[in-house]
Amino acid sequence: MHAAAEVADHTGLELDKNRLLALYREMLLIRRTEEQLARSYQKGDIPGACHTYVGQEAVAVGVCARLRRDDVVFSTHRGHGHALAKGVPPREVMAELFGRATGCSRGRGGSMHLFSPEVGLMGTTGIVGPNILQATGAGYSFRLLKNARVSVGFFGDGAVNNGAFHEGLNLAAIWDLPVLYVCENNLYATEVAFGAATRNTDVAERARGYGMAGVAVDGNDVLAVAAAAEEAVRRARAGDGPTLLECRTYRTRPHAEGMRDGGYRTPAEVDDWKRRDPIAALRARLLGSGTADEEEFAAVDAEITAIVADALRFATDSPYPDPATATAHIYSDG
Amino acid sequence: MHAAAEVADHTGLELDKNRLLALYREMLLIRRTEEQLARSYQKGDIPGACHTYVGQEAVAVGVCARLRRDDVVFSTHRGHGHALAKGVPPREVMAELFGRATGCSRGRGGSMHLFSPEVGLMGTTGIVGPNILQATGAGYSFRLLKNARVSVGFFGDGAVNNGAFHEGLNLAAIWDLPVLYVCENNLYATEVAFGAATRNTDVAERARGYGMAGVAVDGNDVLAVAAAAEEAVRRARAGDGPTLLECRTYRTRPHAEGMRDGGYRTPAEVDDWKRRDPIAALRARLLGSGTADEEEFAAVDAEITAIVADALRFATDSPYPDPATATAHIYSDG
Amino acid sequence: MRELSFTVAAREGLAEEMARDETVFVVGEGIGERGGNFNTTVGLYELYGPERLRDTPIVERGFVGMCTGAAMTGTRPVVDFMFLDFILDAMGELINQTAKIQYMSSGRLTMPIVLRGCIGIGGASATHHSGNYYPIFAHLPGFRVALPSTPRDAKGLLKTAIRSDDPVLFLEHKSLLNTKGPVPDADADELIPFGRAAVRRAGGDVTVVALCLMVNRTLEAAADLAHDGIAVEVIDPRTVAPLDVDTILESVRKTGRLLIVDEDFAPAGIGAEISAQVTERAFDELDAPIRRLNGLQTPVPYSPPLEAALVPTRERIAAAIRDLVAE
Amino acid sequence: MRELSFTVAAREGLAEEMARDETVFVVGEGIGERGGNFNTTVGLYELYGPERLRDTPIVERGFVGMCTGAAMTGTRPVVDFMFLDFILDAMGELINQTAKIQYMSSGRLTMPIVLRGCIGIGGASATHHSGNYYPIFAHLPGFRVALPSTPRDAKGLLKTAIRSDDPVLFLEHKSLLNTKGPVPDADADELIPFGRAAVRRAGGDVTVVALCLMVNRTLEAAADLAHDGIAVEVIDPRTVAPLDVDTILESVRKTGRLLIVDEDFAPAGIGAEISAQVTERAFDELDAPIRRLNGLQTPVPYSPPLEAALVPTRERIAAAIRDLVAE
Ligand SMILES: Cc1ncc(C[n+]2csc(CCOP(=O)(O)OP(=O)(O)O)c2C)c(N)n1
Ligand SMILES: Cc1ncc(C[n+]2csc(CCOP(=O)(O)OP(=O)(O)O)c2C)c(N)n1
Ligand SMILES: [Mg+2]
Ligand SMILES: [Mg+2]
Repeated sequence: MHAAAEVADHTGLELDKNRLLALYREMLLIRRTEEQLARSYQKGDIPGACHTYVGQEAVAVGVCARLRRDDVVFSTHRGHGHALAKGVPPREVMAELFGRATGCSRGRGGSMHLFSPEVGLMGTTGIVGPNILQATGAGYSFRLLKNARVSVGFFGDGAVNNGAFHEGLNLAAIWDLPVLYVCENNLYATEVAFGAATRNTDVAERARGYGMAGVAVDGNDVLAVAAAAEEAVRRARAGDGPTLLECRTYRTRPHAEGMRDGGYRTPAEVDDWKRRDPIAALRARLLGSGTADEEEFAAVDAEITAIVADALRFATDSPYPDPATATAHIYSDG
Repeated sequence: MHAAAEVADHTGLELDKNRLLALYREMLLIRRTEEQLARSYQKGDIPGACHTYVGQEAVAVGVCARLRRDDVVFSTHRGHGHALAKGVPPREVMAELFGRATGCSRGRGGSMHLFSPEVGLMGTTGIVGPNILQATGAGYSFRLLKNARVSVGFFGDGAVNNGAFHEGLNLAAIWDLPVLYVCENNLYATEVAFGAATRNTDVAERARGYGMAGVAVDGNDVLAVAAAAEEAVRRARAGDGPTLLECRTYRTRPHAEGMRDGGYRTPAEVDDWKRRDPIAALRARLLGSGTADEEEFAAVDAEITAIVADALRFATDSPYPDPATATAHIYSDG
Repeated sequence: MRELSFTVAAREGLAEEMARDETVFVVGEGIGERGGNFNTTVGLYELYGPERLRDTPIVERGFVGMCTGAAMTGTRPVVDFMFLDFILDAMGELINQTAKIQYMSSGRLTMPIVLRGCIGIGGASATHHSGNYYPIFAHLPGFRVALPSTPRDAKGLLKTAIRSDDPVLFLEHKSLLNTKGPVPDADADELIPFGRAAVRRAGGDVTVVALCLMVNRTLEAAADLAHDGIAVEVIDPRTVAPLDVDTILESVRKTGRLLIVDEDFAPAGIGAEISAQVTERAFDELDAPIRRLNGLQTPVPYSPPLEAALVPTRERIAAAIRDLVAE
Repeated sequence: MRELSFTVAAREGLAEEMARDETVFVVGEGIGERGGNFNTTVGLYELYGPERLRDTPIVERGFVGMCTGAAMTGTRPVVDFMFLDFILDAMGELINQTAKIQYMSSGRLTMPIVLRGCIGIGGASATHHSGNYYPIFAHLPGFRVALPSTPRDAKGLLKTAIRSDDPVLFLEHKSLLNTKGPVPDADADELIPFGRAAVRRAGGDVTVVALCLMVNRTLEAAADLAHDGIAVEVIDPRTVAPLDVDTILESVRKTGRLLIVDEDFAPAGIGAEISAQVTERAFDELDAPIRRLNGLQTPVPYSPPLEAALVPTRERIAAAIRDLVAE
């Protein structure tokens, strides 16, 4: 266990109690929302695919804690956590997966297509790769517009062997774009182990090959993630170019709801990672350092439970979109 | 100047006089053919685009000297040299650029689409990138068929930032495919300097990132190229996986015939590289070491002049393809 | 005859061809030990191992280009895209390389490659997992495109595809995968030829050409209309490249009326092509304008009521047929 | 009015829009100091520098994806592919991202991106530098596709494209680049609207819809036929998405005969779509079958006599019109 002082040192930030509790709160919000989505999926209330973020919460929360509202995020098929961390209201995430008109994509998107440009969530994608390039492009816009905004692309280990990674990172590097590339290395792409997809499983190290900064952190340590993100964001805002941040983490649920979770990884491995749960770890740390006490955590837990229950109610009570709108908004004039 | 013994050491091969002269002869054949193509282009006898290989001859010749006839080559828009070095008859290359039925692609291809599977030239491509992947696939075939054939993909510095490079090399690396990737780094992609396209201009070094062997050689030194190719081919045939071979070289003519050659590079730079001419260098070396004398070179020169003249005559005299065949061979049954 | 599901029938076809020809291999994400996201390869890894059931990284362009090179050099790749949507990153390879190399080499190279993937709207799959895209491959030279609607055709067309020396797209509608139907015994070795349409139901009043899943829906609509005395002839082209227009013409000469039902977008689609060809070749035999019933031209939304608004249903097909007969 | 070449007119349009709106930028290979392989950007680098005239590595997928992200975040990219053929490596980005993001975001994001490239068969450009590909973008939802045939349209359509909040393909036939024609003064700021066809020649005997370069060839053929007393009405749709079928219908109602001339492949092409729509909407007004005259469906060969065999010529167009009038 770290002492409070150590925590501050570790991040290089002034993380006061409120901020530390906010990180905990955000992670818990994601966890509880995902658990509810999983239950709703099992009940048949959510159609289509549903990839949860359980186990990886520290990454989205740690990174987004260092972003401004007008910074932008481009995310993946596993994007609920990024959406929530960037500030999409839980009601809108829940309603979207329920296919309701009140969802953040008005029911057009579902789990893999969350859009909330109002808070800088520029979309999640069902295709592996494109968000890396789009994040690069947002960086290009910000550069051209001479504002100090920053763009973040989240992606999995499954994306790093794809051409989009190679092309996108190289472009950002040669033009010093204000982009933060966050690889959530959770060791598997669906059921394919990262080690079977490449001989170079050190993602952060690849940054050097592009001439950009590269950092690897424990993706289950929200403070480590936040510290690395802080540095990368500072670099980007200062015009000093992009960063590749590898967060080593694990998803503790199956690839998608309804899928098996055996055959490709052992129960022991899963259990091992469950013991490194990022939320429990932060809680223990803050308790251990005396930063917060059980009562305070209980209050946060209750608050989150209420928020998720409210989101569920909101989603359930919301109307479906009007079928007559099925072809609206294909073009800007319609 | 190197002594004869040194030459042998340098390559690690038993390069006897005949073989050394053969390397010279091959390079000269390419040079004189290209010069004739350039003249024919200027006269208007060659339509379409024409990218010559002048200055880079040592690469194709050095690599192909270490291949068997049933090994395969996948080449680029700048592919005349690879075709000739792999054994496509000069007549067929010349006739192809003249658009004649006797060309290696029966007039369907032209400069950028040379096919001669009979000698292992599996095609050149007008699109940057695909040949890297196809070379990988030939390696996959050879692996599956359990023969000891080797596949070679040639490409320029312009291709290494493209997704095809990233995806192709990674696949070959993880599956230990018998492939030799030859990057001809001639410092420019059309008029864009390599240093503007990437922050990592050390191509060979990238091999490490894929977990494969990487070697950089002076691409204007045919013996250095042949030696490196020999080692890579041995590795591939033995089932020990692919190699990335970077050959640092220069094209001394414009990107394509009819294009300007100023503005993006200085005359001094071009002159500098002309002084490092691979053909003159080998000649001087073999003269210096007493391996061959002026008379022998004069004989080779005359032979090549005659071959190119014959090829030109052949091309000029050959018929155009029958327009009625314009849609033949789209499918295997037609 | 045995009753098999579409997926099992197709898999049997693949298994038979892999047993027959050891140069056949499969690449894709999760098609090894896992047996494929859509169970396309279940049981085959155990028989043929990782070199012939090759799990890949997520590099659609990469493995399509790789398989193109493999097909040029003596092996017969089957690329399993899982969802066909993922093919789009490989379009450069497919259009400029895979489809053109036979031609460019004057037939001295062949291109025995199968590109299979699941298509179609349904199940709230949303916009990145609902694509059809077959008109693109019918428009461009060099491809064959199979769109089976029954388990028997799935097996027989896949076997033909694997034995073909041309690039073949073999497309399976997700909503057909669990449908069942008769399939000849394994030792029948039945190959369904390309470019031969099947008349699924005979009728003299109106011709309906339906594609893929729409065949089933149209047959249901035709059954409904039979109660009202409307005799619908239902034609399933089975491949859209080549496209068997002769069988359609034969029917239209009899009925004088033609409707084309296609889940995919109308503009410059297969229905447009059929309409144009029939107009060209049987203009005087048409008693009414040729009609098309297509899915709406829009990205596919997720929410079930929006998604349902897109696609021709049994009822909408019946209504369109009724309208056409009344013209 | 001034006479300008197609290339100069289009470049003037780009220059005006770049001056008007500093969020407009261009990316491509050699479009910086070099001024573009087809001189699309000559002189602009000197005015606007490397950030707005951005030379790229050879990463078509990469810069299309990048520009998609840029268009979502406040800037207006113009992607200059040089040859349109190079767009194919970016199809995944374009089809699944660029074209869908407005829809998926319910219109809260816009997608002001122009995708320009040279198309067409000719000059022994061979199979990797002769593509057309526009029917693909007309088939799929989310794109606008401009196919100018005159310098004036090139400028006016490009200006409209750059100001549009939708993804627009702006396609220039290589054989048109040096053609000249009248163009209004720079201060006219003329925008040519999308979806409005131009009647290039009026005539009462037969309607010919011609696309892009074929407009010029058809006008030549029409002039030839006028000597024989055949009055040809020539329609240039100018954009194929949206497609102005109303103007075509108006003409067909008058002539009763329709031919569509398109250099690109027939199957599931623009001609098929026009034919299907006209059949649907003006069946009773047709006096003869609708005909199509297309380039042959084949990879494009290099050798000039093979290449010439592919494409409709003035003579072949005239013959097709004669045949149709005789039906
Ligand atoms: C281009 C493409 N190919 C295949 C898929 C199918 N697919 C969805 S998620 C996934 C695995 C992604 O792995 P990773 O990037 O590591 O993310 P994770 O699921 O582990 O979060 C695959 C192959 C896809 N969505 N896109
Ligand atoms: C995908 C693609 N984009 C653009 C081009 C146009 N182009 C032809 S050659 C070339 C430069 C290639 O440079 P490099 O790979 O270094 O080869 P070099 O010409 O130097 O031999 C470019 C951009 C192309 N052929 N393919
Ligand atoms: Mg992963
Ligand atoms: Mg180069």
